[in-house]
Amino acid sequence: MSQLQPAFGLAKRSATTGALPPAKAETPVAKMIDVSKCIGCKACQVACMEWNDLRQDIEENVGVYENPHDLTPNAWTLMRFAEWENPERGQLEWLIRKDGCMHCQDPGCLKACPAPGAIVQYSNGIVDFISANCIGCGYCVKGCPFNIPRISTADNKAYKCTLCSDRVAVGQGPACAKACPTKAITFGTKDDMKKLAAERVADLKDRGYSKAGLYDPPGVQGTHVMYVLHHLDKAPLYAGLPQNPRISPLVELWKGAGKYAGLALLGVTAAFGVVHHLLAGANRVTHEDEENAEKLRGGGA
Amino acid sequence: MSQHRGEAPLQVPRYSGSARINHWVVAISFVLLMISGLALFHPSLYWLTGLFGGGPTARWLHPWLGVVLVIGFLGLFLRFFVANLPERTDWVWLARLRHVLAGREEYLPEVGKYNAGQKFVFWAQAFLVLVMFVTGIGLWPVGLAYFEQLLGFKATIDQRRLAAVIHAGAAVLTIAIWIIHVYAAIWVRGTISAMTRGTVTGGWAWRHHRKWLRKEIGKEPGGPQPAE
Amino acid sequence: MNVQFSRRQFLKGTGAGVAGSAIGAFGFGGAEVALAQAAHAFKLSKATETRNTCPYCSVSCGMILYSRGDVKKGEKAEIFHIEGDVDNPVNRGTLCPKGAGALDFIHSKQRVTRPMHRKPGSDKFEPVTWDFAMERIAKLMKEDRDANFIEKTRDGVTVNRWPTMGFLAGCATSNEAGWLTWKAVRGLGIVAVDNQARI
Amino acid sequence: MTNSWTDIKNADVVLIMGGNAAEAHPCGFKWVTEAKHHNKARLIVVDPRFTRSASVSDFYCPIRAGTDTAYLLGVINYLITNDKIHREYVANYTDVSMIVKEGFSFDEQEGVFSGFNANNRTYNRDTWDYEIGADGFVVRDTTLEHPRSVYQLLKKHAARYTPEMVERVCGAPKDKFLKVCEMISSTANGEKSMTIMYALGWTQHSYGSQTIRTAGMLQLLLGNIGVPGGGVNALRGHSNVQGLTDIGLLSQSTPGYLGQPRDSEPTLAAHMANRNFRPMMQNSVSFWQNYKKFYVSLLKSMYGASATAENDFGYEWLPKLDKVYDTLQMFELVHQGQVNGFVCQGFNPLLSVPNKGKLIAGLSKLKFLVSIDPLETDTVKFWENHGEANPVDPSKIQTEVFMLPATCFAEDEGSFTNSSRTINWRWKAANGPGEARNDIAIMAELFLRIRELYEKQGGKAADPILKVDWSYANPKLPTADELMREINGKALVDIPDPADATKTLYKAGQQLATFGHLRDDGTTTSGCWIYTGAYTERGNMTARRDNSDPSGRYVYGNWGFAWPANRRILYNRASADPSGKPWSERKSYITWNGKAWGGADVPDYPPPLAPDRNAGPYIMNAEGVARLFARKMMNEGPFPEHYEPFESPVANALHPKMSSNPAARVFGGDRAAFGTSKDFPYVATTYRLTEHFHWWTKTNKLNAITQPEFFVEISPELAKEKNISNGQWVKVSSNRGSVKGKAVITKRIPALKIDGKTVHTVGMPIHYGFIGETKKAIGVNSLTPYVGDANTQTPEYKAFLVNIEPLSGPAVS
Repeated sequence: MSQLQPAFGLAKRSATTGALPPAKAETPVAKMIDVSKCIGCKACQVACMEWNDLRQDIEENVGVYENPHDLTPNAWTLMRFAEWENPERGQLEWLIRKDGCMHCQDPGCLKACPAPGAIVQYSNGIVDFISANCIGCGYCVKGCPFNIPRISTADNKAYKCTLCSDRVAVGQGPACAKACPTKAITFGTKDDMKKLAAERVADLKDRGYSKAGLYDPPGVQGTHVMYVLHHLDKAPLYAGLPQNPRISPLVELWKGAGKYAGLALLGVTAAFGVVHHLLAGANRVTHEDEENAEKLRGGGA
Repeated sequence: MSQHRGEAPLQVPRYSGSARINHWVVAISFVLLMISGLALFHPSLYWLTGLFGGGPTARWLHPWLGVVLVIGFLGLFLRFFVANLPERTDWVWLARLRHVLAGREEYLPEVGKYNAGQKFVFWAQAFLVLVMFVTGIGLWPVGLAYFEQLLGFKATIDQRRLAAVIHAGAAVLTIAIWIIHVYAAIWVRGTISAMTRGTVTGGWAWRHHRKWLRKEIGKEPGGPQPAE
Repeated sequence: MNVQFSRRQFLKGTGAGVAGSAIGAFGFGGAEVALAQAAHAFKLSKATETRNTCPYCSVSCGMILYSRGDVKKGEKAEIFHIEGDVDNPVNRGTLCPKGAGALDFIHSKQRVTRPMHRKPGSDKFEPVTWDFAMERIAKLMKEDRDANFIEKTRDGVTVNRWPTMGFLAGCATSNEAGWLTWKAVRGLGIVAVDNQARI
Repeated sequence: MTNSWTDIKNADVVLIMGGNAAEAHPCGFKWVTEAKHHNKARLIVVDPRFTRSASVSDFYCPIRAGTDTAYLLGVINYLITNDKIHREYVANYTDVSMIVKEGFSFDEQEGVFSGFNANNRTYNRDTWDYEIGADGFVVRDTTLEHPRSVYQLLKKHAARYTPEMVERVCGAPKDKFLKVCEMISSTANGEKSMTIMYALGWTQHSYGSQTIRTAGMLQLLLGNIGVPGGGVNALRGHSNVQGLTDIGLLSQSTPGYLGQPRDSEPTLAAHMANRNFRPMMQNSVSFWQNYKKFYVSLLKSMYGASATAENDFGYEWLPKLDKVYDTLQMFELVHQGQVNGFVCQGFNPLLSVPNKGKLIAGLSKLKFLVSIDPLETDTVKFWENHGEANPVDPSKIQTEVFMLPATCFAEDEGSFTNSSRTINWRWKAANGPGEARNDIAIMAELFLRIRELYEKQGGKAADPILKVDWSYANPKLPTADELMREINGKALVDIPDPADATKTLYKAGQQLATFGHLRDDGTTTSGCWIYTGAYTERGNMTARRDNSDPSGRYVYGNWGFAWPANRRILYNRASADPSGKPWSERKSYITWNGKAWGGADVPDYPPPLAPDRNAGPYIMNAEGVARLFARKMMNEGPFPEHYEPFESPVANALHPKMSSNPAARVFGGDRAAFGTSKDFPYVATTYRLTEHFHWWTKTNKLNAITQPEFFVEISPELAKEKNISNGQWVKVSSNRGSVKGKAVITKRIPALKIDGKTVHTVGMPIHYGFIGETKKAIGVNSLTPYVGDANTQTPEYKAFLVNIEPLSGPAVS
């Protein structure tokens, strides 16, 4: 599928050295998930599976509402449920978060990916997996600060939310946003979504959530999937949403400096051999050596 | 040139047939692992996956090659670890590394089957193979699932990330050592026949592993026999 | 005739679907569209749209059924996707998890595709023809009606009821089918008629 | 719903109680989130469980399952004692000033109203009415001081429901209850409005209709009926349960909620004699005076030309009821072996009717069972062994069973009526699978085959069958269009314009535009009078798709057709004050412009009837005003009273001698099956999950993926007490049976303090059975009691007693 190789117009492309031809700057888009409007109905999950023709195996109940129990290659989004007794309000809160790819502006998956063009970032910010180029190594899983991609055991490809790039490409919003009964999920330009979020945050503050805010983490240069949270200061309450996500330093080391240092070390080692050989010449066995050996045998015999 | 007139030089057996097969199994899997690994290590080398028929095959093959290498290396390890146990003279040898590099072996103590450099390669690769194996499992979904079930644990994403970094670092080191190993075999002329024909010349042994030569000659009345 | 109104009237400002969207690619550069489409082809480009109403709860969400083939033109139509109708003032294009999954109802493994009959004491259903089923049911009903129908009470009051037959009407049938059912069951004199209003 | 889904956006306060709209009606619940976002509305949820509705609420107050009447009466008491009622509305639009008959009383010790006969647990309701003056109208005291005025009686009746009593009975902490009262009372002014959304959490009790009445009374006291953003909104279950109820597929009514004839009404005259719609106030409209027009038009639709004035329009042919044949009654008769044949048309009673054991025994006694359904149901396979989920022996069951394949919604055209009475047309997208046929075809063929047998062979009482009008273009397959035209009704002769006799209003055969034009002389037809106007000479109004909102009040009057008369908010005349001006500009809806009523909606009032005529805004009531005092219309009394569920962990705190509803529907044999809190110490409640629809979506893979298996929800306290770990198998048993499920331990089901005693709740979703993609389950109706509401016979699914035990075996990880 080498026709899936064009690097033109893309903002970022995995495992591609050298600068991409400058993309025409397109309007960044974003999906805004207003957790304070979300009722955890899973319409997004069903709409996602329906649109993308995914049918996950039917699991058992294991004492929780998360079904499937985790993201899978066939479940690209998942409602995660957390119960928290808010000491300030004296009320139980059932914090429900739609988990899935955050479409980071600085995507760790893309950084980690070794297969050219298997992960791309369009100029509107959407991070997409191009299955035809994917080799199924799972590096994206390690690169992701949100633990999102999953590798299919059926075809050994990595899968995650595409932000419905197929729908967005024809001017429609993602299937989840379309379905969302309470409009907790909205989709539009990132600027519009930020404005809408500001409106929502003001409303939440009016209702006593003084720490309400927009989750658009700077550690990954912002995301194209954002959350309005009642408790922005306590992101981990929402089923372990990282407070300050960033690409793991280990991944940075691995795919950044490490990559060059490694190649350099190998180069230096090889160069040492060449230089040494030039200077020292071959280490040859001499005639005397052979004679000495013969002598030794004779003596020994 | 180093021969008697019209007479073949003394041939000293160094490696048995099975040892040589074992070595080459490890060597071939190592090279294939190196190529497929490097292909995924840096985008500029991704084209190397073409040698395997594409990225997915390279990705799929790599861990299984690793399994082959680990089993093969275990064989080498069991065969040779006794001969690689450190000796007092190794320190002297190391202290005179300057002379080693200059090829002035007359300044070095007599060496047994392996010199300190060879022992270093042996132990370092043994250690790195172990590290690569363990961390490689962490990067290999199929293998990881198997071992997680077998051992009853669940690797965290951070552990897997750490595994990736260590695997890559260890790979660089192991390749660097491999380069030294290969270079040494080329630089020290007459070495390669040990792994091809199984024998070295007496002169080679006299020059580089005199203590070993003495031992081999002294061992059998009928002359040196292949030994490991 | 059912797709005659602009479907995107509500899009602007409602947040359903794309906020403030225009037709066309959304924030994509030209070549990117080709890549995105090659990677994940937009599956509705050649579909027939039919407007319908969700069969589940009483919100009556508007739905668009996407099919390959147009049944109105006499073609064989296969429904392969369902989405909310953004024109509908109540659901505005949204669907809940039940509605969003209605495709799997249409194609459920449990769909009945031919009349089935279970003989008394049998442990299985056997396929029968419509003709057999209808004839047999009509016969059973007539026999029972003739045996148990009450024309007059002991006091001589005409009551015309058939008390030994029960009929439960499902609440996902149309008003039209419901009306015809009412005429049929009350015409037969069945008194035990109820629906799911209570349960 | 009195109001509409979209109208909820006009609300300032939303009370969700006895329902869980976020889970059961997510797309309707959108209008709550819209009200919160755009109208600064506050959402209150009162529920035994912290539901997904509660998860987005501004305030949640817990309550013990089954004590909602006490809670709401507590709110009413708060409003009256703190003078937080909308005085002008209440004085003018309700019956507060009316004087009740001498002799009416409520015995606070015994817990019964006057006229109770303890021996047979029945009421003589003679005293439950107003005093009628010499002029034939109701006696009133507008000062509200009269001790027998409805206001004083209600005040006294509600006074017992103090916040302390509410806490004792309901387990709702006093401070939380008072906070809810305060939020609710903020709407008692005409400036703001509150809407109430409820569903089966209120109906499925032995006193459910009284709870709903209490909510109606509460809204009247606040002045929240008839106004935008107000109302009492029943969120109905199925897509067309509203329509099928409207269309008369209900034991006791005909299409349009007219009465199905009873034995006591052998003639149309006798039927009418039981229906006195004489106005009780001077000038009141008492719209039901048109009843006979609707009835005769229905009979003309049913029997066509055979219906003549001479034969009472065929009234005699209609079956007469000797009792109400609701679902509970039906299955009681089935269980007694008194029913031989049974048809389930898209219905799965094996799981939806209480006491599965009784159902299996009953179904096994049938001679034949027919299921007309797109899907295999658990009912149609009741005879099939599914291990512990359905442990029957097929060889012992002699019922002959037919499973007929029906098309589904996508494979048929026609209309559904939604919860807010809006009829929406839908179109066919594909043919059904295999040999599936639509319901119309199946019913038509079945009817015609039987009719043919009667024509050929004769038989008992052939006339009622042969006289049914079946003059469709293709009698075997009438079209939906044809049937909707028939439902709407037409003129049978040329009808002159009553305003100008020289003009013709309709030519013979024309579709009628409004039920106002129906006649009682047999010259008009109408299958369902409230649907008249849905298919007129202008075409099929239910297929209209203009979604404009000219008033900006979220009124989509040109979308589909809402009965009656395309009205979107009922009683909307009450949105204006007695003089016809809006209570406030914010809530302006229908006003008097000097000549006529008009505004955002179709007025629920005769348009030219001037305000100074004081006809009263509740034109369907003979009083012209709304009733806080229900007169004789409710079986257990004219005022609501708190009764305990039939299975309750405590005795009634107000009157322990009459703990549960004296008028409830309970059959002798089932009384013995009630358990006590000694053996079954925990309150159980059943409910729906957002991922599933009843017992239907368990056959859909997508829904099965998102909620695959039956489970049992308990609090961490109860789990600890019973040594149950999360995900572990547990057994829940009632006096009628037991079920097995995985434990889900959650803080969302709080333990409550009831009268000083800790009461735990066990929650169970209903959706699981033995057919489908989900894991097999026994069916939670193995536990539920066979007892029904006193007025609607709705089974008591929401509060009963169980015990819970861990089953051995490890918890799943």
